[in-house]
Amino acid sequence: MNAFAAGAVKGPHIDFAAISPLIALGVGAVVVLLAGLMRSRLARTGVVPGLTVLVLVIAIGLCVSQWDTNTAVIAGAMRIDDLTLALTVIFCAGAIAAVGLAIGSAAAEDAGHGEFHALLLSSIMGMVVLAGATDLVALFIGFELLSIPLYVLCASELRRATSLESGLKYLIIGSVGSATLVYGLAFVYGAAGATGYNAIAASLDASGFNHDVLLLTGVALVVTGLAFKASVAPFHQWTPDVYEGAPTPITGFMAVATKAAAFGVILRFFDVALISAFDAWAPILAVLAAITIVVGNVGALGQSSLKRLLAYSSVAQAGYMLAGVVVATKLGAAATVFYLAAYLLMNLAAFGVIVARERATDRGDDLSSLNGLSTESPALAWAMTISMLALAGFPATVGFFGKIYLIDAAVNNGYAWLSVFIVLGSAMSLAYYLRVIAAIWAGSEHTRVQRTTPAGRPVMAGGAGELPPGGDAAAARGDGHPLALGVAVVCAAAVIFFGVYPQPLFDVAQDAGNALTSLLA
Amino acid sequence: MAEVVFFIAAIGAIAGAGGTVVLRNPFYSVLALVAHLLCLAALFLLLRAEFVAAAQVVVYAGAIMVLYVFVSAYVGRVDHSVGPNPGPGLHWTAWAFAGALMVELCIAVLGSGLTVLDTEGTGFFPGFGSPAELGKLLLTRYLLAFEIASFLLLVAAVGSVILARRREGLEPAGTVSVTDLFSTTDRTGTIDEHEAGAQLESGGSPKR
Amino acid sequence: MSQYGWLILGFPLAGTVLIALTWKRLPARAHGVIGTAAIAGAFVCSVLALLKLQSLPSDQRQVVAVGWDYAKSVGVDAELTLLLDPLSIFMCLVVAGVSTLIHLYSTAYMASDEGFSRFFAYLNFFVFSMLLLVLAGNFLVLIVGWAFVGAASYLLISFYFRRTTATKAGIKAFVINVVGDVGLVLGTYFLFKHLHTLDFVKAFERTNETFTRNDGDLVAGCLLLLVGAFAKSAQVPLHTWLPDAMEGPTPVSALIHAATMVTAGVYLIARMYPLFEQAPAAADVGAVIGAATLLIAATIALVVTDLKRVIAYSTMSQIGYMIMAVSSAAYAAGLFHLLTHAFFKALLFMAAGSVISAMGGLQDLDKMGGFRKALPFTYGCMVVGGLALAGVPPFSGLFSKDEIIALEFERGGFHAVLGVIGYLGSFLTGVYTFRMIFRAFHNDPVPEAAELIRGHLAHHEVPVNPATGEEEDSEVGFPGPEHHIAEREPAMKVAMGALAVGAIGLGVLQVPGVTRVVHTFLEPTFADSRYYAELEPSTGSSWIGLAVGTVMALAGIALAYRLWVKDRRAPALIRARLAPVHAFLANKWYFDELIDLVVVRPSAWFGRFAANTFERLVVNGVLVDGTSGVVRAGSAAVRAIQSGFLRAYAALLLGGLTAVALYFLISAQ
Amino acid sequence: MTIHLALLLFAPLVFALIGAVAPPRATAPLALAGAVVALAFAVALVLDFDHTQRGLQYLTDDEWIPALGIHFKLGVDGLNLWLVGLTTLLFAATAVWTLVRPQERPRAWAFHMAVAETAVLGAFLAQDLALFVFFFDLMLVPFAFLLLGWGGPDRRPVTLKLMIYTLVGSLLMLAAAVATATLTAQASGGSITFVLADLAKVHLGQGTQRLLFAGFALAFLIKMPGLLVHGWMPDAYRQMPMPAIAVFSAVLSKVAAYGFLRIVLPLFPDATLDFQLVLMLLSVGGIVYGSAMAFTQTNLRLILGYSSLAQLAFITLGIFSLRPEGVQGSILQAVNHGLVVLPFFFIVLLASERAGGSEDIRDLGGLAFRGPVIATLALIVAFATLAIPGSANFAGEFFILLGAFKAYVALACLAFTGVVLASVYVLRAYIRTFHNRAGPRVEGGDLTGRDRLVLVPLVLAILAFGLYPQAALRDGEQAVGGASSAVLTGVRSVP
Amino acid sequence: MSTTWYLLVSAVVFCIGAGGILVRRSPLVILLCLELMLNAANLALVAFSRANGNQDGQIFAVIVMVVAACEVAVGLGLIVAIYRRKLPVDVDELRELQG
Repeated sequence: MNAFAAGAVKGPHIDFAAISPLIALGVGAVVVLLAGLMRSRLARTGVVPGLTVLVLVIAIGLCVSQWDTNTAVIAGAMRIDDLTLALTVIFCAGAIAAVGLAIGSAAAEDAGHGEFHALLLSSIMGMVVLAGATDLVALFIGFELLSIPLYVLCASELRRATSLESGLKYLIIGSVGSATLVYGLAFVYGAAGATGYNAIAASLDASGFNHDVLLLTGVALVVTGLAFKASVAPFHQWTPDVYEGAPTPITGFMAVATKAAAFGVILRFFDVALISAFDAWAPILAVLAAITIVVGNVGALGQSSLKRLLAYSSVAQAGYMLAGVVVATKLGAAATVFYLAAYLLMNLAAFGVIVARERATDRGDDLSSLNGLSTESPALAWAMTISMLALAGFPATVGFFGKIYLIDAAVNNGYAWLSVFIVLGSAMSLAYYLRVIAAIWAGSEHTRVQRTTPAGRPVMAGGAGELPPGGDAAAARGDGHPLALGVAVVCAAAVIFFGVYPQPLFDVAQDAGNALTSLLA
Repeated sequence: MAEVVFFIAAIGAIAGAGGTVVLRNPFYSVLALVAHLLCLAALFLLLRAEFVAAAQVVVYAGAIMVLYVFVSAYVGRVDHSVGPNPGPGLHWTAWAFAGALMVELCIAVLGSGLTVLDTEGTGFFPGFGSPAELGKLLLTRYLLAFEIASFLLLVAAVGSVILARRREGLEPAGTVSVTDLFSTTDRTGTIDEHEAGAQLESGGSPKR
Repeated sequence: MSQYGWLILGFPLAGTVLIALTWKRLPARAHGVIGTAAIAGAFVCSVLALLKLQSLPSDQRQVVAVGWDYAKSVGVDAELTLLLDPLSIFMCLVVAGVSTLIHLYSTAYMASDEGFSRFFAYLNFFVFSMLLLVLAGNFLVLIVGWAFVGAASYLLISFYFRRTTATKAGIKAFVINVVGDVGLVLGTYFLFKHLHTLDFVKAFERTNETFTRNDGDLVAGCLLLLVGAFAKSAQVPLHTWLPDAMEGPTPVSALIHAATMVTAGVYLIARMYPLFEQAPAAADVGAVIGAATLLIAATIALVVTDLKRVIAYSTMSQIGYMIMAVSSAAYAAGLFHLLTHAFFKALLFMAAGSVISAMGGLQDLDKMGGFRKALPFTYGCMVVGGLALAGVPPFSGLFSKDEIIALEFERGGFHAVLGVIGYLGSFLTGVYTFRMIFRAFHNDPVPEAAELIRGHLAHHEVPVNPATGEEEDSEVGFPGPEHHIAEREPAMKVAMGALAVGAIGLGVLQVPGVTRVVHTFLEPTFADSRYYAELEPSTGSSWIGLAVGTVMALAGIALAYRLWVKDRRAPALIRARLAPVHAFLANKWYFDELIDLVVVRPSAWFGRFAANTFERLVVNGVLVDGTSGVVRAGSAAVRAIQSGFLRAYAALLLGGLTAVALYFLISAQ
Repeated sequence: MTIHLALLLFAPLVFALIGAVAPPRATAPLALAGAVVALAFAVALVLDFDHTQRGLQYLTDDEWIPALGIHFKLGVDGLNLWLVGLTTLLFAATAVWTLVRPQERPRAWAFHMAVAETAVLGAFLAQDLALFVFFFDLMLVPFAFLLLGWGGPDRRPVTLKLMIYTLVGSLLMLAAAVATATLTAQASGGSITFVLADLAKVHLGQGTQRLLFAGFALAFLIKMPGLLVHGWMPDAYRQMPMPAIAVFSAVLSKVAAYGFLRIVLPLFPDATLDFQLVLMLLSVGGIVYGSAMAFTQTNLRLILGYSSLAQLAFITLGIFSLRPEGVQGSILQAVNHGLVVLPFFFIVLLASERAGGSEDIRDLGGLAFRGPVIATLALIVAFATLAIPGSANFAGEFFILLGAFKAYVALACLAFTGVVLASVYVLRAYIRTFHNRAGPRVEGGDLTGRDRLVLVPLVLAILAFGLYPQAALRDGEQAVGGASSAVLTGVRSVP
Repeated sequence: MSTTWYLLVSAVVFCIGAGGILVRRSPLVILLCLELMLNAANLALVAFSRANGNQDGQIFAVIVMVVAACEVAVGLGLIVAIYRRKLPVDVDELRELQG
């Protein structure tokens, strides 16, 4: 084994087609970074986001074009399969929305447009690596590539103290999580003697160390590290603070993409590498899921900051999704992916509205900023309403089927009690989702009086995507930011569309779930 | 012989770690950490990880710690403010948790059924841990990690530039002089902020 | 044949609907005509039905008319069927006949009332309901008719709906009647459970083969039917609504609360005779209750001072006789008494109405007196009615009432005791009837009477509620501003005259040893009865009975004359000496208080408990506030932990890690 | 396979969507048109229904979500035929109501109402468990908006309470529904399906059935509302806009009762038997309690609310008598109750309009003098509400109590107290509104011609139904056996 | 020396680092403590690498060092940014976000 004696080292075979989304993102990040150096302000504010979106669209296109590939790439460090591809599409979709929401935001301005968007793309790259990682080292480096740009992005609104605070909190807690994770990975490596998932699984099967104390302690550390990233209680505490403090577009992005990445890695790591220790980790994950559901929903009650409310809600949603992981079946994985996609749509609609309201009112993301929204901007009002109903799991929204799918998965593998937690959690969640809806539609008495005076004015339109006719000044002010409006409306429409016709999403989710061949049906 | 070195290095590493936590002055903490890192490098050598040990000394103890020194001098010590705090309970809880975790980790290590842990390790081939071997691995099996790591460094550099560079509208910072680095009192001196930014950038890519 | 059944029902229903739909378009007078004509039409149809029925051979005098499937499903066989047989036609004749006269009376009596049209609509509806009740061919239709008469009764009792006394009396009557309905329905269930049919004919056919004698469920069913009968017929202890029902206009009291509706219980027991004969235990209960009621009501009637209420208690008492009779298998006697009672009691009420008009709406006997000269026709009618009621020969009441008593003795056993009670009742009847007549018509004329003698009908300046003396809204228009007395209204006179003739002469239908028209006519209905043919006192003993009855009645009248005409200080003395007894009677044996204590107060307490305690503590407290409180506390806790201190977050993270690791350590091998 | 039911289902929604883009003036007529089209469909359905045939008719069956075995399957049989008719009738009446009493923001109002109608119809027509749950949960949403947008001053907390309360049940039902399908698939070894007919073929274990039963029963009881879980009811009744609460009370509660028949009895026969007594006790408790509460209330809405509680308890009692008579009566009574509650609410509205807006009986009184027509119509409605014999309500109660009587005599006897109490509270409400002396602020005249459009057809429907309840009984007869046959066969061995 | 010893040292260092994060309020020192944790991981990785006789752990350790450097860079940048905004460089006083 003397490499020098053997002459030149032969590099691994690289399936460039398979990793093309990754490459696109990497190259895109550099290009965007360079484009940010342009002197023209217009170029910076216009071209850079445009380029970013272009990169993301290309990445999505590449993912879609490769659908149904299932191949290990770069010496087995990653696996490009439908799960990776589906999650990549979710990341990129989330990022497109974030770019849209970030246009004109203080964060992009402060950080510099090129840097801001380059970091965003880098983070997605990390997510892709994380979602596809089949090697502990790739997992860890992907984890960090996902996190470090986000630390910066959270703090990127440098003029706002809370942004910096959130960045620091995220950085420190995140680093503790990383350290815990890497320590756990070390133990897993030590117990299995290998870093590749398949090698680990094979080694554990061969040696019978499935329930060795060293391995399991490592698993405990890994659980903590990953649970932290997925905002699973009791490792969730960074979430509300960071979500509230971070620039809203970033919060939206984090809420959907980071969560998706975390669940991607959790799914793959537990269901591939540690599948033989299933009976050891499944119960504790189930307990964590239950705790998370309760803590998230309970914490969201009484919040007046919408971002904070959504942060707690995202904690709760993480609990729901964990149920899909716990059962360790393809159905469970599919349910988790489905829910992630649903969650993307529901959450981005909400964040779109929040951004629009932050721009339109001086009340920031406070709940009161929504008062009278139903008159000022029916489109935004409906988008927010649909989003809240969907998050609560009402029918005719995609959230309904998301919950059905998760419950199905949970019951199917003997975790019926977890499904009870899911539904009770949903019931609790109504208490805060409805407060939002009530603020929109019932508003304060003041706005209510105003609303009734202009008789015959079309206050509510039939669909979500409709703007009130004419140049109504109040409505125009209410809509604020056209891109935010667009994001909100498109996502809300999608929520309804998939709420009535969810089959395409089901197909995608099933493909993604089936990619985990180590699992039972 | 190896045992003696191990114990010296181990005690040094633990002491360094303890010192990092216990010492009041951040500057001394940094120095304690440097000591810890050096001891750790020794342990690495005992474990036949030559390249890692070397990188530890050069990159970590050398480059990264210098950054710390600069920044600690820049912002000064802060451990004296008496503001709101989570309460004295946290102190005890902290050590209780840490202790409990240590006990658990020790149980894990000692209770493991892995027989190989009780040995010095399985056999290894010549060149184990050498830069060449590691380099070969980095370019073959760990190519992805390697490339991503390089990208990560770029990202970190960009990130620290974003965070630390001067901007209009944000109040100008004072300047830091080199002498202040060794000051144990409150921050009195300053460093040229442009220089600090440059340092940060260079510190962000130690391997490049 | 069956078309007569539908026509009998159709006329009054059409009358109701017509009046209701044209209430604004036609003058009120026309509604009086329509209403009266409709009932007259029903009467004519009844007569035609009677003729048709009599033309059939006696074993075929039972015609079932089927309308349509009403609720025929999963074993329940409820069709809309009418049963035309001698019993139902007999009842139709009584109801339609008396109703026609009372409608006629009402056209004059209610003439100035704003609610004239409404009154006739209600009254027609009542007659329709009553006819539906008596023509019903199965239990369900019977129950429908049963409830409809209750509803009509409610509407008419609270006809003067501005009076809270009237609305209170109405709801009381209705609720007690619903209790009766419930008894009826539940009784039906007990029977249906075994008979598997609701149809009368089928049910009665199956009774003897299905039930053994005094079968538990049969007795339960029959007792529950009795509850229905008691509630409708104002038998103890479900009688308290009847005196209050006198809040209704006087014709209503005459028609519903004297002549027809209240006798429905009698009809029911007679109709259900196959059941009661198979469940003699239940029948005995009926007989005893009937006897108790006749006595209790008679004693109360001795002290009541409200003119209409005296007659009301007398009604109760007389229905007690009837219930006692039909429960003792003296069907023909009971129904005969029903017939005569309808006439003389309606007559008494009409006469009372005339007196009340003369008093300007007041009903208090204490304020009356000396109307004999002012109201000669009324007085005559009153006396005729009174004598018939008391049972003085040759008036009709004697024959019917004493036939019942004779049959009780004939039955023997404890029924003999009931017979004795019957005679005691006769005596009391004489006393209270003539107490009323003497106090109203004899002695010195009160101012109203004196005025009337001078030709002027008294009108009060401000209309007041006779029950409470409370002033009434004058703009309301009902009761009408004018009053009508028989002496001035031909329609009233005709109606009262016709009734008086009946009260005097109907006795001839059943003179012992001479005629037995009613008995013979009803025979086909009771063909399967165990007793109908056999239970027959000898002519001699019947005449002895009549003699005893006459003596009792005359003794009563004599006592009344002595107390209220001759020695007018005596009543006060007696009252003073027997103060507790008087108080007991004046308070109507404390039945209202008893019901209040046993039923109303506990219900009200339960309602208050539910509203103030249970709803607050359990439904809202534990289940709503409790749950939300727990959640809220959890929320507070979560947010308290979310202190903003980074180090605390890290601590929790570490703690969580420790816990998770501990779990894995434990689960490791 | 026909498309009729899908057309019926979506007619209101389509018209409402057109109305949302049409000029505002056209909104109310379009909404009415949608409701009337649905009504016409339903009437045709009722007329065309073959009552001799067992099983579903006018079946619509398409795969909706193959991944989960969810079908878009609609069908009518004796259980839901008349409820569909009732729903369309009452929504049409409400549309007329809205026409004569225009609401603020008519477009939004019409839209929510149409969504509500579609959802309710969907729940009645669904023959797929997931579809049922879908519509069952969906129908709450428009009412939340109606309450939020048009409700009384406390609408915000009350919306919250209503939604959370009812959704706790609904979501448990969601979980139970999914669990039913999953466990059935596991038990049968087949692929997952939510089609009710397929689910009913597989027999789940006793313990499983009990848990699932509990989930469904809780949802249905809360929606009704049943005793103990009615905490949302008083507030919601007080705050909801009148037409909305009228429909809510008249129609939505029936979906819950219907759910027992359509889902619980066929799918969980063993558990149904186990819980029979519990449910019957709860029902009797509800009857007594609701009635007692109804006569302590002074607010007319609450009187109606608690009376609905009692009436729904009657319906539950009939269902859980597990006797064909009881079930038959429950279906009939469900229709009847809806038929009387809506006009009753309208009458309350008319009364309050004539009494300075107060709905408290202490402020009312004497309306009959100036409004004899209202009083008469109200009287008919009131008598029907207290189930006077001769009304279809009585026929319903007769069957229900007969069923209960056959199951447990003592419970039937207790339930009869509810009949008596009903007469007390209904007449109390009627008297205090229309009789006695006029309240301090009472003024105004009789029924106007426009209001007649709402009230008269409904009263005529009540009268017609009272004359011929057989129409519904006949159509229900086959289904009563079918829906509960599993349980009813089991019952025969029970004493 | 058996691998266990190295692991025990690593565990002790890890816990010291973890405890240090909880007791120190200067973000700078907290970053140092993070370094301690990462170094503990490195030690464990290298020790396992030796025990298992493959170099994967060493590669991992190198990658961890890179990551540590990146975290430090960003972390220090953040501290500087906070300092420039004249915000307290004390994690206990940065609690605008809470609840």
